[in-house]
Amino acid sequence: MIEYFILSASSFSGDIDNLFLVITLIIGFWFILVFGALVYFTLKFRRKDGVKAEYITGEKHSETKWTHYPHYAVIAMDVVIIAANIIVWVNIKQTLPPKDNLIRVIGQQWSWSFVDAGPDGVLDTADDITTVNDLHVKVDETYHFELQARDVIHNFSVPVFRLRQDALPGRTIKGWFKPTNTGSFDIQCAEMCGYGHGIMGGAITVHTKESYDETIVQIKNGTYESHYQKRMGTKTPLPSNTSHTEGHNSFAVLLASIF
Amino acid sequence: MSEAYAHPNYVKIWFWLVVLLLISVAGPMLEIPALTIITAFGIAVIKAFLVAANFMHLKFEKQIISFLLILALCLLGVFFFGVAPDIMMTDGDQWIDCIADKSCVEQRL
Amino acid sequence: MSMHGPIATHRSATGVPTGRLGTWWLLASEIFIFGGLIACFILFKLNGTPGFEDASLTSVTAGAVNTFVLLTSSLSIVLAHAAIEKGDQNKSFTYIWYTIGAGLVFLGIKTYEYTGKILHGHTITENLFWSFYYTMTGLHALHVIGGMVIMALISFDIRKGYNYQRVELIGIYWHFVDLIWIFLFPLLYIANF
Amino acid sequence: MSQAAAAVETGIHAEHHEDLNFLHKYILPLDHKIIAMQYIFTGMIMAIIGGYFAYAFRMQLAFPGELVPGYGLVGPGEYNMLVTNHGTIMIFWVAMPVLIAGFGNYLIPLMIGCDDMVFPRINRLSYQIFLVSALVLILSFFVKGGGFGGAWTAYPPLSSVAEYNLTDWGSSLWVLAVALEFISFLLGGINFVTTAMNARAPGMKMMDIPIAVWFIVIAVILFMASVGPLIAGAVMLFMDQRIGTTFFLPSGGGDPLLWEHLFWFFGHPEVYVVLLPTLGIVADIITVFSRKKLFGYKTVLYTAFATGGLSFVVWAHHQFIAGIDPRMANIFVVTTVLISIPLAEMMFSYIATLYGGSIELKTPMLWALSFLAAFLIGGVTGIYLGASALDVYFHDSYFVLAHFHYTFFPITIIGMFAALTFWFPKMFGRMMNETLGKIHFWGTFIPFNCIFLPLFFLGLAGQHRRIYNYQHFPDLATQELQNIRIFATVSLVVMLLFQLVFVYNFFVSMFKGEKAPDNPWRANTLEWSTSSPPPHGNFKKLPTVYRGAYEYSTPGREEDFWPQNVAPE
Repeated sequence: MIEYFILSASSFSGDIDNLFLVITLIIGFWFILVFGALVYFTLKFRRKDGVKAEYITGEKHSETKWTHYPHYAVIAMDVVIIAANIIVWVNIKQTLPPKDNLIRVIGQQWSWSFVDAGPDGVLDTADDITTVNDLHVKVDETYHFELQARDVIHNFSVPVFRLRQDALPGRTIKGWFKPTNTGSFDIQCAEMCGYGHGIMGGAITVHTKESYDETIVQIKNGTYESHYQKRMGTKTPLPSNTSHTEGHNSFAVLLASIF
Repeated sequence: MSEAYAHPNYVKIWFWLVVLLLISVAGPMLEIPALTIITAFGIAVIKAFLVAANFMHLKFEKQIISFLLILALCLLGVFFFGVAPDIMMTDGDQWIDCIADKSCVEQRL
Repeated sequence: MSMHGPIATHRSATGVPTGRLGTWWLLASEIFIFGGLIACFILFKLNGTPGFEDASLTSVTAGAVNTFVLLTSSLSIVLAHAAIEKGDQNKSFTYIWYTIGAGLVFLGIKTYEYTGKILHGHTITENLFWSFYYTMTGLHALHVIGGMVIMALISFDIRKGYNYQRVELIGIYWHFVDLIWIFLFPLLYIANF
Repeated sequence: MSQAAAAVETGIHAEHHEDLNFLHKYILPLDHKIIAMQYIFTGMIMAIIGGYFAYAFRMQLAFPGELVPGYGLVGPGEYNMLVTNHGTIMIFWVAMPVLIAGFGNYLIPLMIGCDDMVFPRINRLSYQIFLVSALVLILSFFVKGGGFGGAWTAYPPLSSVAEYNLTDWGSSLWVLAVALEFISFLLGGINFVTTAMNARAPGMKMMDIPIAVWFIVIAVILFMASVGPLIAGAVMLFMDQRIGTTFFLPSGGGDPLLWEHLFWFFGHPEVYVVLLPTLGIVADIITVFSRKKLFGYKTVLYTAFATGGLSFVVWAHHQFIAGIDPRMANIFVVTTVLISIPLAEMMFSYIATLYGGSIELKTPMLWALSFLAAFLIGGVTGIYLGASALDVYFHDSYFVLAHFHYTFFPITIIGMFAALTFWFPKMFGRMMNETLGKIHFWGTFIPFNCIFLPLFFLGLAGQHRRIYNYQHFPDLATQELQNIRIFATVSLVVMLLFQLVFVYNFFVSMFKGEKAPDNPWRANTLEWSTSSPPPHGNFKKLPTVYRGAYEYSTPGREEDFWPQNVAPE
């Protein structure tokens, strides 16, 4: 169901969408059942003059079966949900498939830095490619990332990949993704990280092999134009009044200046 | 209070507490770490039990109070073991403590 | 038993007097506050966080003397309770003030320790061990001070002949403060490996 | 209780009937009913502040960068401050004081048939600390740098280092206010639990206690057992901020993840702390207005115990992708999904209570039924978020936001209105206007759904939380998504306007409403057996209890209710 709202562009995003569908079907069934019962009882058992309500304690077996049997069914369906979930979770977060490329993602207030290990697949060597707010990856290749944060907690989030992972200062967290669609998409920071949290974004561009090589050449020549800035520029320009005044003449700040 | 129960001999309990204290201080002098743990924390537990049972009259109190306290300690245990895998180890599944292996961004960037 | 306050206070459906039940609930929630701190301390210690070897710098003698002082004060407050049960106001009053005196000795030794440590440069911000050391002992010392103030108030009440049951309540609280110290002592002073 | 004990009670009772002056009656009261009013009114004032904050930041989301009428410009820092304090206020200064402290104070002594709380002075002290905490929080909005803006979860290092959060004193005062509030409710909680355990009316057995009292007490126990580590954590955080320790700073050997654990070990039981009182209140209301015995009293009670117990072992589902060990996540998935089992059973029991009833849709009943309906949505969407693999996508998205507003809004706002409209005659001795009550109900419930249902779809589209302006995210800056945001904002404004109906109805009815009889709803519980409003000391003669709280439509009786204190013939 999620894919109707947003593109599904990584190898595991389909699994997550399917898990969502499975859970939706199960809880949709329960929701309709319970909600239906609630509405039906409310409408059916309205007060009528001279009709007394029934006296049901709900402690005899003949009565409790009406809540207990659905209850057993809930347990059964819980097991299905847990099983389905753990399969997907183990696949996404607990296992690292063999890597084709390695990148390091560093979050800081309020931008993302990306270090691509380059052809040799080792970080901190001469062929590293460093970009800011702009990540370039090749389609259909498995990427491992090492996630770090320089100051506060950030969250590396790529909605089209269905990928989110917190970056904790003091730790290196490993993860992976494998893009399946080309295009240019949003990177978000999905954990409150301070004043500029609302502008902490980036662009991830999934390339075919040819356009990737072309972009790398551009980066090395210095003739490169950031995809992030291009996206920000072509879509909607930043509203000038927010970016300049930053709320200095507002009510609360005014009051604060009195104190 | 008006309820009557036999008082334990408070001075005797105090005497045993002081003896236990001396043992726990003497324990580390043997310089055997395993023994130190036993003398330090094992004796702390015994002392705590003695104080709670006799001085705090837990021996004579309704059982619900003891139940309450044990439940509190169990919940603390849940907290400890829920947190332990993340905080107590320098590397876990899919993450490493980069302070420990000096690979942190602070050091390099 | 004094007869003021609402009727509710004098009911006892559980069989435990209301004041005592309330005190036990207070202690149960205190267990979580100190327990949370101690749990965090142990987690960092077992993690091998740098700085925890400084436990060897704390003075075992001072800690042991303080433990002894607190254990003795526990004895005197429980004797105060035993005295007031027999209706002996003056004896109980004296024992309560012995307890307060022991609390003062405890705080005095604590101050001496703090001064020595700070003069040697072991301030609260030096490393995590000292942060925990000052936080835990400081919070404990606050409990000691609070207990002493309440004890002093109660001691004058019982001389005027009311609120006898409160001697037992402050006693239970004081033993709890003692219990916390019984665990802080090995954690901060003895276990230095 | 024996005859002798009862005689002793009459002896004590004579003591506190003196007339009190205004100061001692309303400003420094010992009477649990007045303290309850203080909590409820303080909570409602804080709700107005929280609602105003919501209005300001929703307007910014719908019309980014434009002046918000009645507020001004909402910049990024202010937006953070508004969302942070909206969350903090609504949970700690609205839900907790109104539902637990307010109605707990009002209902526990009345429902168990005693004259006051067992520790009236501690009760007053806990309100005073609470008031101070509210004032400290409000003060934090006005200090240099503005209010704290690091989300209500206050994850360090953002919350602990002034260079990162840019609100040096704002964040310290925030932590201080929250810690004071916890202390206040700890003291209050001790009082509630002890009262309910010890001060029950003669004859009231464990299984005769109304569900509302049971649930408030369970909630308080959950609170007391979960908040301790966070109080320790708050002390550590405050020292990080002000003294410069490094408990949560990795550069000094600390660990930010520790705070997350401390916070959520409290934070998840906290959800049930506010949920249970409302569930209890709703149980009392639906039985009264359907004239039915509660279906499976014991089952409902045991499910509440199970929920409370389970709530302690699920906290890490807030941290699935926060860098915790992924293997631990599997354990927490199991416990989280398991919590649906007792809550589903409870829901079934409530709905089974309606079966065969004689339902009268008075305003409180409308609120109670709408609570069940809305909470059902909140509950089932929780299953998605309990599944760790879906959390990989939904973490910190609007799906989470919509989910917890579908739980917290019914709990806090709908539950509060249900309780207020139901006990209003008892509190003030006058009836509320039914027509205005129903207008207010529909004017709140329909816009509520219009606000939060669309947000689920924004979440599915990948919109993340706490962003003041989505124009910085091209995938989210489309016109379709913006239209949804505008729709939600307009619904919010409509809902806020309808609250004026309630305010009018509340205050006019308080002074000019029709005089209420002692038992206007023909209910069983003890508070309806005394006069409206109850005098200081609650009962002229303290009641004795003969039966459970839910004997409605008992066969063989002419009346369809059978109050707990009426002696059998």
